[in-house]
Amino acid sequence: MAEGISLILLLLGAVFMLLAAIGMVRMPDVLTRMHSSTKSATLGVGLIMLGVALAFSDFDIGVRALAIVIFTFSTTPVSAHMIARAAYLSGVPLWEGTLSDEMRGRYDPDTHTLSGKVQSD
Amino acid sequence: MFGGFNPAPGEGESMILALAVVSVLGLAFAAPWLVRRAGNGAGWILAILPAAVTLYLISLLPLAAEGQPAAFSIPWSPELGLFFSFRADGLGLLFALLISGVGTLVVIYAGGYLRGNPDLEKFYAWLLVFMGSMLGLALAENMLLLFMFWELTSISSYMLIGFEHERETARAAAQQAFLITAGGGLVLLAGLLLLGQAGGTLEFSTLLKQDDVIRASPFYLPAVVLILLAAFTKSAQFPFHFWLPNAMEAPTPVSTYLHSATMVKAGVYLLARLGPALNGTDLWLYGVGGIGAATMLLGGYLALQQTDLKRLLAYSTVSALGMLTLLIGLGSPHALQAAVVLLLAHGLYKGALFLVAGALDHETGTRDIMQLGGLFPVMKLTAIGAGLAALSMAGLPPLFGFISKEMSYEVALEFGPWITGAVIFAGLSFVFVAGVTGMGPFWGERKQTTRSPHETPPSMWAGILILATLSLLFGIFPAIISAPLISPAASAAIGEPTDLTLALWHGVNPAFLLSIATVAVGTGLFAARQPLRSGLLRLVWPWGPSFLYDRALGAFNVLARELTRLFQSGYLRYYIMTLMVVATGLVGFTLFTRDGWDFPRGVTDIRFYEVALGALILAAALVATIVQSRLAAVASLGVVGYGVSLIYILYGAPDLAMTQFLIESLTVILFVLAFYHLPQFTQLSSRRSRVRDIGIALLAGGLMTALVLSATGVLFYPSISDYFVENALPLGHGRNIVNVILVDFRAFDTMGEITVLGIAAIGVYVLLKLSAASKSDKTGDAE
Amino acid sequence: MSPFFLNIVLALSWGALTGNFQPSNLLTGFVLGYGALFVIRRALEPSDYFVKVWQVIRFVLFFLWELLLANLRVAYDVLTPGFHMQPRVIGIPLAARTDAEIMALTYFINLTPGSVVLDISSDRSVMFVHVMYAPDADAMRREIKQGGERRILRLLRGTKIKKG
Amino acid sequence: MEIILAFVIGGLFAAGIYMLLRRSLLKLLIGLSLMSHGTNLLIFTVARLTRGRAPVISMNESVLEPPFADPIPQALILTAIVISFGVTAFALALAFRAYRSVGTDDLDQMQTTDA
Amino acid sequence: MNILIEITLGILILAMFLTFVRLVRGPSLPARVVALDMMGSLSVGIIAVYAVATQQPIFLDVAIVLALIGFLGTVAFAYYVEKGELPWPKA
Amino acid sequence: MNVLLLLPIIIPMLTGILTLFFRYALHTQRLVSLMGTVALLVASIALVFDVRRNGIQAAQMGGWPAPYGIPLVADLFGAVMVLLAGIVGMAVAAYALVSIDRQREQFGYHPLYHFLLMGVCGAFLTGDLFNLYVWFEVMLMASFVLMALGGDRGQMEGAIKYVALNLVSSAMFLSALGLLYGMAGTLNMADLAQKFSVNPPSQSPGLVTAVAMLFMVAFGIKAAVFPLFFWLPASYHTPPAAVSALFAGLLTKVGVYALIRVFTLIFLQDTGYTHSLLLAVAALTMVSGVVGAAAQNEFRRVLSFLIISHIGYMIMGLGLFTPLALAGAVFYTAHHIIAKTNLFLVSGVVERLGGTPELKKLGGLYRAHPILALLFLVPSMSLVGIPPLSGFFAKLSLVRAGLETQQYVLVAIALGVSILTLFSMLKLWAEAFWKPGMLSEVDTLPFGLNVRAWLYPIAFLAGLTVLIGLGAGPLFRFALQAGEQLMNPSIYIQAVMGGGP
Repeated sequence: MAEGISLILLLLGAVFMLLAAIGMVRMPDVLTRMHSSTKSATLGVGLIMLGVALAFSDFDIGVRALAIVIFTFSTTPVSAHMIARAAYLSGVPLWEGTLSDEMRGRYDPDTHTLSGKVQSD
Repeated sequence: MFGGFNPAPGEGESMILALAVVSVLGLAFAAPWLVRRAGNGAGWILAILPAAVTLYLISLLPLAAEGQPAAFSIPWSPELGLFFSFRADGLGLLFALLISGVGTLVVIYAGGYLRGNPDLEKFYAWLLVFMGSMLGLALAENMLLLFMFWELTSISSYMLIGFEHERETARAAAQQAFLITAGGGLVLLAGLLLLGQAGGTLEFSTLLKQDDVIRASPFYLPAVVLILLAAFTKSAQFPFHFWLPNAMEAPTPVSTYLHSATMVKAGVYLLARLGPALNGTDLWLYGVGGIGAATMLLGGYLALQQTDLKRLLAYSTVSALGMLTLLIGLGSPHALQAAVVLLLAHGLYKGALFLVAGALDHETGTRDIMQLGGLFPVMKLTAIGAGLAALSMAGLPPLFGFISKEMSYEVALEFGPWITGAVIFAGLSFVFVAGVTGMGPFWGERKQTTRSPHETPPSMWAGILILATLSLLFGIFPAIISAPLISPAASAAIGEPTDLTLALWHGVNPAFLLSIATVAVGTGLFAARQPLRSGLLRLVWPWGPSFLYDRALGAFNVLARELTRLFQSGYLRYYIMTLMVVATGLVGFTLFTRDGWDFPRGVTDIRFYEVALGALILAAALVATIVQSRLAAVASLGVVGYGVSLIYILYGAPDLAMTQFLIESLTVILFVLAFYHLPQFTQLSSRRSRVRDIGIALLAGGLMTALVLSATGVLFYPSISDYFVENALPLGHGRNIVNVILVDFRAFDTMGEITVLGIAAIGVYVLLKLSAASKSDKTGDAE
Repeated sequence: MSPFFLNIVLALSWGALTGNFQPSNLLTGFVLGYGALFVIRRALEPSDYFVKVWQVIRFVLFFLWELLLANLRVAYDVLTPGFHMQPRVIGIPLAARTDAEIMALTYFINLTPGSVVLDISSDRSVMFVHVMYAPDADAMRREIKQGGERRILRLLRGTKIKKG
Repeated sequence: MEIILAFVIGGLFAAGIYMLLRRSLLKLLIGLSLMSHGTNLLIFTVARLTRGRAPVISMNESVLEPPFADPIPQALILTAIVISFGVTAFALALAFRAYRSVGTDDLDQMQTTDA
Repeated sequence: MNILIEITLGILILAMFLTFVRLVRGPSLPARVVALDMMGSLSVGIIAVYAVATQQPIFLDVAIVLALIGFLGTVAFAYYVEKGELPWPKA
Repeated sequence: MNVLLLLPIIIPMLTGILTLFFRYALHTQRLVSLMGTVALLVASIALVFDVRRNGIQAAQMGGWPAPYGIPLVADLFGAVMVLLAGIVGMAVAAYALVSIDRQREQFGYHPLYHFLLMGVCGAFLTGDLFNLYVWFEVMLMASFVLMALGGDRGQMEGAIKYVALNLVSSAMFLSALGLLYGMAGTLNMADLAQKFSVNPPSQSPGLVTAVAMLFMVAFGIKAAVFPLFFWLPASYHTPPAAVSALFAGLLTKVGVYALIRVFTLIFLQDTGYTHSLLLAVAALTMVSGVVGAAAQNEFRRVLSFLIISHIGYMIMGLGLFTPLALAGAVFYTAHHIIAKTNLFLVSGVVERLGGTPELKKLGGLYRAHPILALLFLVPSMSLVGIPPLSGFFAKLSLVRAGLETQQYVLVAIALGVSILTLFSMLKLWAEAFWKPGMLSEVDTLPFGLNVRAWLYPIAFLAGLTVLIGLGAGPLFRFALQAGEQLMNPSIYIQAVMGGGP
């Protein structure tokens, strides 16, 4: 029984990763592409690791699978943030469909500071 | 395969013989120190040893006479057939005496001639090296030892010819002489070795006993040809004669000693030495005789038109050498006796004349015979010496020269009209040259010269007078030398013992009449030298071997430059291209023509996702080559790395995959780091070269694929990995076999690997720091 | 002696008692210890250790749910031909002050798909976030502040009485 | 599967050599890296591939039963990878310095040291 | 290696291809960087699935390492993409 | 476990590490460095005597039984090469003390120098092919850094060409290794020899020959044979004289050693094909080297090309493949290492005194420094083959071997190339020593030593050249033993596989 569930989980994880890849290809600009890929990939890995933990049903393996999940969950946001910030600041064009961009013009490249005066509430 | 060269005959007891040679060489090394001590008297002091050697050699004459020559032999490198063995038989002694005798006089003469010259110590060093090696050559019993001294004489002659090395012409002449003689030397080496293989031994004495075996062996022809070539280069025979006149750049003592009396005779000596074994075939007759005759005529003719004293003597020496070669070429016992006599006679009178030329040059500052005249009242002793030597050269009765000419004419008559005509012409030119050099400068009206001449110092005229009086002495009492010296030498040259009694007077016979006639015509020629020189003698053959030599040298340099520019183009990609083409061609050719190609067998089945992974790697590699942005190239390189790591995973190599992933990420980061500071990719090479490169790359890739396919197809032996698997846990106490192999079974590799990393770290540090430091250092702390 | 430390001690003692220090055994020891401490929580000096654990579990559940939901939305968007997203870059005034709080908030926003933190203003007053589905900027702002920030601050600030 | 990998190796070598023949110094480095990947894969493939079983004795068993991957080429490749990494790092530093002193990365400008 | 696992691996490799397409086409560098990062996590996925397929937990160690260091490359790229200009003027 | 086998590797490593610590204490660094080379020489002498007395010495690293561990093997040929490395190492170290500038010493010249020696000695002694690759890499890495140490433009360009081509050669070496392992399942040279010689592979024998060709190309690049030698003239004249002397003396010889080892021990299946190819390569190498030398007009570029030409002779010895020929090859290698290193040291002094490497601008050294002139004459004439120096015996043995195997064309080429070598040497002699020229005023050298301090290592090596010549008898007998040992691998196999702890 556990075997079946783990296989399904693996498949599910793989599907999510596929979605991430498709998102990667279809999305118009870097930032939107990043959303789909990093997030769902992380979820994909999470699911696969769950499947792995179930498949081996051994505590040590489980801990290792958990470790992988924790590492992925802790590193992906950082890299996502870094890439997003880098892409944005290096002037990557946003998708024309972006409704508003409140950060435009606030970044002062030579002093590397971002002015933060409060806008609305 | 070394049995063939059995060692020399045992009775090598007379150590002194070897000591004679070695001591002279030893003195050469001491010479600079001695010269600095002795100052002007150096010539006399240094002459003591050669004189002693001469006396010792004379003491060996009786031994050689009754066929028990002093011999000495110790093994130097028996496996190579080289023995430090000497044997003083008649011929060797005659030549050795000539070397040490004339050598002593030249050493003394040089003391005077080069007095005050700063390089005198170097001169003496090289002169004594030369004398030692010539003695070694004359007395050598082992053929390779002869070759060794042969090459040593070449290098010492290079040093001596280039004595005044500031002058470009002297350097060129020295180089020309050295290249030709050393080239001849190497040819000689090959010849001697072939002869050794034919005769079964490298020792002269034993070799000469197998003359019929040698003549029959297939090696005879190549051996003789090679040896002849070597002898002709050394003795300045026809095609290689041009280096001798150019060698007149050397100071006169060198010209006297090397380029008339001893070194140039080495080739003739070798022919005489090997004569008994090699002559008797028409190859020898026409080869040696023919070239000898040609050289004799050419030398004689060219001598007539020279105006410089030393070049005149040089060409007449070439002619004399030609005559000697001719006589040896004829090979009959009588001819060989004539050759031996001519050898001695020529050594005496030509040596004296050269010394005279040196004296004239030393006193008057010029060697041009047009400006020399009427010097008798001022240089009486030199004039007397010159006169005697000239008479001996011309072949007038009381002198020894007459006896040798007489014998040469007798031999020539035996061999028919052509030979006689040639010898007579040579005789004529001898007489002419004798007149011009011996008589010309001292009689007739006095001409103005740069330096006001006066008598040469004793050290110089002593040599001239001794040689001249010897010619006279041997002429009047030939018996002194005929028994002890000439007949053993002749018998050595002929091969079986002959006794030869020399006599001044052979009665009136055709030879005598001919010689008188030659003297008469010769003096006539001498008298008419002015119109002769301006008229008939103008025509000269411009495309001689000297011209060919220069052309060859020039062509070689041009060829070298062109080839190097072609190959060593400086473009790294051409280097890599040649490398790839050679590797692919060589390995491909071998693989396919020597049936190395084979279809793979026993391979694992194929899974679609693995194929996809392979395709991904290939695609990534392709992108890495095509993409323009360099960081994209790095990214695709990263993908290749990931793909390869995944393949390692799929085929059960976790450690490998982990290392590959780590290294891959690190490499990507490093590449980004480095590439960031380097310029963008630009399309540099032309389309054509890109297509060519693609071709080469595909060929090489295809070859690698073929190799892998055929290697997987064949399994010669089971791998030794089973041992590691069994013993990893019990002995290595580790479960991960790969790790155990790395840290235990093959830990030595890992040690090397870590050292490489350490050095790489130093390297990177040096490259980055030193550049920064060197910038600041230029201004920073000085050396 | 904070209750958490006590709980660890209990777990270890349980391990010692049962004689095997397998991680699984320690885990059961920890749960039992937690139960024991819960029963006698009044005896110990007051701390929200117990409330806290419950809060963490609820937050994790909320987070996973949020993650799944957002993923599904993105998946839906990716699979259907047209683009349904209304991406926007919005600035959110920050209530969080300390590094830990800002980091926690950033993690939360980054991990729930549909929103990525671009940058935080140098004076840490505003956080700029790129969001995928934000028809109305202010609504989105409120949602993030209420949903994510409130929970995280409550979680972090709640327990540290000392900190203001 | 060795057949497919043979072609992958051939492709890697071809790409590597093509990049080596280019005039840019950087492409040379990429070429070298590609070639070393090819070489490592070659050593791995030629020594027979076995799918899945890593040469590791797991905790519960004391001896490894047959169908396992051959550990020796893995050890060799590991050493080779690390060595080629060290050398690549040095080559990068060298390329950087060469660029600084020559001013361009075009290899054709760098022929002053030849005849 | 039952069929389900193979399909999963196939899907993951397909995802790899798609990411690779983005990496090739990606107009800007950050796009390529994201693709490379994606490749990293895809590899983790593949390794994990393969570990299950061959019942070899040893592969998980590789997955752990990869999960950790995969993002280092991305951060390096990010640092440089943002930096933009050269640290010191071109020689 | 014969410790003598391990010493030649351990000593340079320890010295390298020690000198690494005293980065700024230059005097200590120099002292330790010199002591290290002396120790290495002593150890190598002990090794040679040991091998000569009781046959091939073999020791398994880590005590693992024969084909499984990594063996260190010292046969006569290997021991002699280690001895030569020791000699050259000491001479160049002494020379470097006075000639290497302070800045390079602060940036790790001495440690790199000793690591290179370690790599070289390791390569000579190892009995495992992959271990040979690792030692090659150690040696190459050290040489890369030594080549680039100093960082001026010429060095950079030379280093790039040197690094690129050597890396390609290492990649080929590795692929060949992989293929060989794929076929024979082992990397231990003795085991390989045993497997290939006892029952040579039946099907597709051509594959083994193809792999042999790959080995030939890989080692050919390192040994700088024809058409793979382009990196040598482009890079050897760029680093300082001491460094290029060490390279000239040792690096290419390791390539030759590897070629000889591999083609006398393992690849004996198709000697008709492989060794006649070697002969052709030898002839082409000889000619192309000497032709290249004639076109140069810088002191060290001429010498670089001459290295290539003389490598041809060693390959000729291997190609002829008879005990006498191999003895000739061993003797020639020994002679060439000493003479060529010496010539590079002399070129360093000449460049220092003349102020420039260009021959056109050099001159007047014969009158100014007659001792230097004589010391130049000894190695240069020895390389030409003028007796009684060592070169003559080396050439004699090769010519004799050639004649015995009826390779007349090759012998003719060998002798002809000697003349062209003479032509180049005379060009050097006439231009640098005889031609009158201005002398750069620098007569005092760093640390206040005069030229004499430079001449001690040169005199030492020149003395050796003469001694080898005079002592040719026993030495050639020694080389003959080495040749015989190389000719029948069974002794080697028995020593490694059979015996060995």
